[in-house]
Amino acid sequence: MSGQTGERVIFAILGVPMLICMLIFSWILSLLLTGIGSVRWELLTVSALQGGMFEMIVGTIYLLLGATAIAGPVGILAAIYLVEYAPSRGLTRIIDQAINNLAGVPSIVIGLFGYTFFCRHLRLGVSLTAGWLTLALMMLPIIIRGSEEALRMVPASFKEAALALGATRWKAISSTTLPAAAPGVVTSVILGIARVAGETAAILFTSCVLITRGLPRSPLEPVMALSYNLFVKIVALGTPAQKVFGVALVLFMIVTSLSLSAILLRIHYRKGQPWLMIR
Amino acid sequence: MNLESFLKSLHKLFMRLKSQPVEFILFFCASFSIVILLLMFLFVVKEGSLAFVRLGVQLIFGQRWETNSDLYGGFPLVYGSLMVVSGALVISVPLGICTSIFIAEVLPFQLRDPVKSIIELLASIPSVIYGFIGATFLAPLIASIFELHSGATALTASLILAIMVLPTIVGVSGETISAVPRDYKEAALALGASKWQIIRNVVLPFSKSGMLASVMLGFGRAIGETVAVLMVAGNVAMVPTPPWNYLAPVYPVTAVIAMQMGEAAVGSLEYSALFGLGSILFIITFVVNTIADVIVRRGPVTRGVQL
Amino acid sequence: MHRSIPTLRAILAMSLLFIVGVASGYYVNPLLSPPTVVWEEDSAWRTDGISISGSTTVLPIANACAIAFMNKYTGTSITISGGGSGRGYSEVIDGVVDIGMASRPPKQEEIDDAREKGAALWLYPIALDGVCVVVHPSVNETLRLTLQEVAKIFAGIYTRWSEVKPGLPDEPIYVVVREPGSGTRGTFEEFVMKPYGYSVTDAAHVQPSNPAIRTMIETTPYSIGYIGFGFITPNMVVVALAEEEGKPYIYPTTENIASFKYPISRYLYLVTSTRPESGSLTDRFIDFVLSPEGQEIVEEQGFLKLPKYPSGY
Amino acid sequence: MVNDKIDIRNLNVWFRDNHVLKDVSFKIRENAVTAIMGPSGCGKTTLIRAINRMNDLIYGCRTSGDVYIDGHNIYDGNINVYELRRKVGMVFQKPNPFPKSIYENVAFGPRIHKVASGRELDEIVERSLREAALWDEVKDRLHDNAFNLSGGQQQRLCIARALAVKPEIILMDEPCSALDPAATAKIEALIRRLSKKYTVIVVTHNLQQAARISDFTAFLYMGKLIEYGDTKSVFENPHSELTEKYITGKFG
Repeated sequence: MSGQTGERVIFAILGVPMLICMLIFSWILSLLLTGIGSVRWELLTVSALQGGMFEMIVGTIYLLLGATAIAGPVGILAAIYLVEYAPSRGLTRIIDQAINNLAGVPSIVIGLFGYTFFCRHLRLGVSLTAGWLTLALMMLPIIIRGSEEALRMVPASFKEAALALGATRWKAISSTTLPAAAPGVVTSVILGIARVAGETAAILFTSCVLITRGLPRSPLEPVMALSYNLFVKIVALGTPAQKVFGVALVLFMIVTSLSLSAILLRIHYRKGQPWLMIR
Repeated sequence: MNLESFLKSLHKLFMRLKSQPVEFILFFCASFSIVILLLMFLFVVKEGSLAFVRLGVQLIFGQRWETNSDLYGGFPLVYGSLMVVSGALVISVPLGICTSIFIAEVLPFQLRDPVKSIIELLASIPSVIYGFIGATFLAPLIASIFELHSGATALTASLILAIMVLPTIVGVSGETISAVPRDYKEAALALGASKWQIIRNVVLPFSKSGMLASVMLGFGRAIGETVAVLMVAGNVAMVPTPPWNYLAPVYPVTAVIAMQMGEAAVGSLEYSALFGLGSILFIITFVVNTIADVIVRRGPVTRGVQL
Repeated sequence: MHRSIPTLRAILAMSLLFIVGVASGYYVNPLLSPPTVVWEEDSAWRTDGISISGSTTVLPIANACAIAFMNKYTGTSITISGGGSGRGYSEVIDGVVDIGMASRPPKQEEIDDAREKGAALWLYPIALDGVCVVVHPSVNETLRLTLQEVAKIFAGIYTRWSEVKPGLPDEPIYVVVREPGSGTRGTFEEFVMKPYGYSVTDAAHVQPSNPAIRTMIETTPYSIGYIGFGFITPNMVVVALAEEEGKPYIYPTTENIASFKYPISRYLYLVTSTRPESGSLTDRFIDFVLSPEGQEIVEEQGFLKLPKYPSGY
Repeated sequence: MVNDKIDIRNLNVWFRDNHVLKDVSFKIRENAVTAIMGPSGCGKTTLIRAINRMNDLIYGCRTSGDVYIDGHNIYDGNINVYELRRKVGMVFQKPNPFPKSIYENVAFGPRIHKVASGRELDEIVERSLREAALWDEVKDRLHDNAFNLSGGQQQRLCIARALAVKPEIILMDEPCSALDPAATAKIEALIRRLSKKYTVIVVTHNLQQAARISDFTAFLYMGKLIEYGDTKSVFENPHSELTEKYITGKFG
């Protein structure tokens, strides 16, 4: 019995860190929730010129939609190549390595690159397009990794069955493997969006402005975004925290609901795919 | 692989791609990452070349960073980065690894998914929100605990960073723990091993390389973190006195880039020095990621390696 | 298994969503601005747009002015982003923005760069930034210090007043400063601390605003601090400063700050690359900042308004 | 004198909504080999995993009923599960040595239970390997990696590993299904030999094997115990029609 008491002590020691993690999370949540009362929600639909944040919310959504439209297809197709086509292990290995490294590049460096390459070299200027491209670079590795995982989880027998019936390779993949992997692929895309939704450093130099009138009229105009606004107001303008609480909270809610939906989607679909239960 | 056979396989690949348009498109998408990575390195280093040429090692080892007098010595900045990151890792590595073990091996099944999800959510909170929380809640707390005038210190930055890299460490080491083959665990269980004995004798030896990789990845994430650090580190470009004084402000590399990029006139020495710092950062994270990658690959996948 | 490619469908849906989003932007945009009024004297600037970037010190002024301006002239669009003085100059020279913001005069390289690219830099001072060193009357009724002495006090090298100058009380110095990140502190440190390589002592007492510093200095014997010019009261002693030993000691007055005789003073500028065309939006906006209404905003943001509106530019 | 070692009473096991074992009750004789046979999916493995409570570790598994070993109910709240598993050794379908040396594999159990060290441990290792009929083959390379052994040797190593903690009961879950006939024969001989000292329970779907090695045979079908008795009578003279059909190869 003394062995079991010792074990309990060890588990308590191991468990305390987990409790600390949970505490940190609830602490952050409670901090943000305490400010909820002081936020005036009608500001959501009021223009920034009247002190609202309508353009920032829509601007953030613009940035995310555009980046997804670029990184989504490229990422998914890349994942399909890596899982289903990639011929030599050496090449796959190099691409794999590149994706891992791309995922590890600090966002500030991506921002620097975006500024010199998209804004200056490609002459896009500080614009929505430059922001899309920069954010797409950040989303890409997440989408590729997630989609790859989803595709790998689909048993090869699905595809082989279609091949045996005389389907071409692409036809076989697109009619069997892809539908089965679709939930995982969509999850990875949402995760990618969530990852860049609150991104500041990458769009700091490439696509955001503090104030302008209305929404961008063309993809070559700059945009207002929640994260940038929060950052500049606190760091450069020294605005007291209470005044930007609303922005912080809206940003938090957008990002958290995105990633929460991705997590729930994943849990839901793992339960719904019987071949994933076999280990 | 020698060059000739590499070229041969490359040629074969191209022949295949030519005959199959679908495959060609897919290949193009897949190789996109390599192209981007190369471009990134090329352009960041190119913009930094002026500083490398004019300042040389001074950019890394110079003691003073003073824009007004055109002095760009990155040492205090690099030191600040390393200080903040090591502080963060000292806090988050034990926390993260214990948590991942606890979740995978001890926590009741029903609780695993919710707990993992919550930790994953921590990862997705934007860094500007972390900065906001750090600046508005944590810094005053630190100030009052240690009776400082300002809570913007290396310690505050380390704490915030620790929270930010925790999910990375928990996630990656959790993955390697769940990759421990069930066979081994069952064999040990059948011998009457207790849960703790299984953790110590089976799980830990098996997943230690994965855990090391998670620490490396955590390091990579932490050293690249910008906005949150900038908002809480105090941003004073000096090595604290004494050098281990965590209650002094520091000015990490990423914060300098984010703060001064706007100031710098394009093409000036300052501009180039910032890109120089950027390429140093790029190289550091590249090396760390590659090491982590190698560790992961060498890790638990191969059966029959002496543990 | 005849479900056709949901991934492709998802991509299509995403792009569709994107198009709908952008299209709705076009739809919503006009709703954001009130209906266009037919102006009596209609001129092009009323529906024009300009962009501004540069110094973060000037940013709050420009931001507040732009919001006020756009609310007044509802057809105009002014885009502002931060950066820094360097960014302001370079983007004005390159023609990326219409107006730059700067908290310092241009450096020689910037002037050269402008000449090379055929731009003439036009500087419009829009506000003054002067930082006054003040002490509690218990120190002395009049106090004259060199910048180096001030720096040593704030760096904590002098800890008692008697060490600074003979005749001052043998009491510990109570140093009050602003929080890091404050523009006032930035200016002070740039002019006083940085040239000597000092940094503010850990023993300094940090106060979050000009009024807080005012109260602190007024109520604490043997205290020293710095404060925006507009916040000086008779209950404190303003220190005369000399750039170095042997140079004259200068009191911060409007004239001395405006003429830069007082060592811790600077203009904040708006910069254009050519003289703006009269009646253009650029011209109108600069006029607005310099108008009494604009100068009111300058003061609200904690800076000194210009002594008299410069007309010679 | 013959004793009943294990007494299973009204054992039911569910995996989520799946009722895997239905009301199984029987007694297992001490120092004998009991074979459990039946078609795949009938609950054989679940049954033996219930005897050392390995099912506890599977998410969604519920158990009701009692299992008595030497008169103690192992599903009692205050039983020490680790002690139980030490007393009830287990050998798995696929050989699963740890990725360590041969010596370390066998020493693993004694080490974690801290019953021996040094010379004493060496002796335990030697004794266990001898008992598992592996000593002569490996005595010169005890510190080689266990993966260098052949499949049959690996399985015997796993048996030696189980023996090293001095169990009273040994559960074997189709121990020969991954082995070739020669290795199988060795293991079968070993099982016969072990039954002199240990209570052995072997799961198998191989009828001949059950007939060859066991003293008693239980036949499971769809989670129910159809027939149980001494091997001879079960094979020659089955009570149930189902058993007869199975033995004569009509299904399964």
